[in-house]
Amino acid sequence: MIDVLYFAWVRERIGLPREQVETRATTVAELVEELRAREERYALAFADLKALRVAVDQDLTDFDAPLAGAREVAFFPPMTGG
Amino acid sequence: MIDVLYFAWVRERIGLPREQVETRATTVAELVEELRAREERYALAFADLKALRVAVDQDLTDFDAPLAGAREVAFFPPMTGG
Amino acid sequence: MRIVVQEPPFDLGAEAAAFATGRRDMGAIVTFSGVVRDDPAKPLRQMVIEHYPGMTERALHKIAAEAQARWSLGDVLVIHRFGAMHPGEMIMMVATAAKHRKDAFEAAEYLMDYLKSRAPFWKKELAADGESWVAARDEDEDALSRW
Amino acid sequence: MRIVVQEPPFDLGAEAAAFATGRRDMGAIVTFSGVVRDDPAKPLRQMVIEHYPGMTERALHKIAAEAQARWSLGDVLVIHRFGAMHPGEMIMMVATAAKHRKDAFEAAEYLMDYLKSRAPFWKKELAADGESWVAARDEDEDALSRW
Repeated sequence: MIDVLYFAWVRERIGLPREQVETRATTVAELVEELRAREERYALAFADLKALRVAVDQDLTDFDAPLAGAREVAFFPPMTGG
Repeated sequence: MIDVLYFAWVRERIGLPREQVETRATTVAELVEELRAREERYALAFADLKALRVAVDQDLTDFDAPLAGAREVAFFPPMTGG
Repeated sequence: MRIVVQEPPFDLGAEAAAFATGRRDMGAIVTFSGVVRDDPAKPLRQMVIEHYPGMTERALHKIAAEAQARWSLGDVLVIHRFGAMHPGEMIMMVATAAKHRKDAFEAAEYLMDYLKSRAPFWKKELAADGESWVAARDEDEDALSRW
Repeated sequence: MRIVVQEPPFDLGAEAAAFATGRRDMGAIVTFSGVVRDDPAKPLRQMVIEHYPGMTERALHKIAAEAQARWSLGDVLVIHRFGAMHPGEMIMMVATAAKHRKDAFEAAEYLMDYLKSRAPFWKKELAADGESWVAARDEDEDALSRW
């Protein structure tokens, strides 16, 4: 089980801020494939990975990052703070 | 007649902050020559022109600047504000 | 180092004064503050900032620690708000103290550049004609390449 | 634009807050403040700043106007003290307001670089072992070449 979090328009498209996901994905990219296959709203949210960023256990990383031992994965658009 | 002002260590070496000078100098450099010839303390203050800056009528300028029409000439070391 | 992530407004004057007071060993203090800007052509009703609790503080600490490693700094302050705010309200501030102005300026610009595109905040603009997420600007990403 | 040359202390917090307040059209505010720094190896009793009344205000206006011509600025503030001050006291501050942070940062750095070596102020340090005029630093003169 892994906590999956969504922020900004990713959260709005998927329709929830976080959920627990039962997965056997070994990388972020594999997890994205599983999510995409779920429902149209996931497919839409993950349509363009170049428009998304990902953090594993609260550290920014890449889509090919391994998920071994990860407790929390977050998906969101590029940040716009400041 | 022209007002001549001195600041910082130039003022201290010459021993006064300002004086009125009767001069026929047509450039700052000529005025410096006249002042140097006056007394040892002037010669000392003006010993190294590279260590000095000059303003004519409150605008920074060079030692070869003309004095025609000038009311106020000031000599001082490089500025250290901020 | 002080990192604050909060919803309520902060007092720029009081924060700047407290940060600068009594720094006998630091000659240069730089502050940057960001204000919710209103475009007269497209009046803004509100700006809402979403963030990622936990990761936000972690990312800001990392950015501030990196600034302290790169420049000789006496102190670093970062305050960033989340939630709803109106045009004219202060969104965030950073402050740096250093012996020399070059370090204080560069570190503040570094903090801002990284905070803009590496700290998990997202801005949404609520205007009369609807709401929209602010898009990241290529130049903000490009700004990182100079460090 | 506001240029102030004065002997008494000023209130950085109040000045920064007043400068930043209600700038709905300006997203970025940068302040720089300079503090009398004390070197533990050579404790400073006092710093005395001499200036050239008349020319000082003129030079600061010229520098601020040049900054406004070069960058898109909403406002510029310069406050510089003269006379005697103790370690830890604020010597001066500049503030810039702009739509974008790059303009606000660059203009503040420009103001500081020019103010350092083109505004008629001279610093004298009074220490236990005597007094001495602060020498201009080559790097301050070199800093002008980037603009």
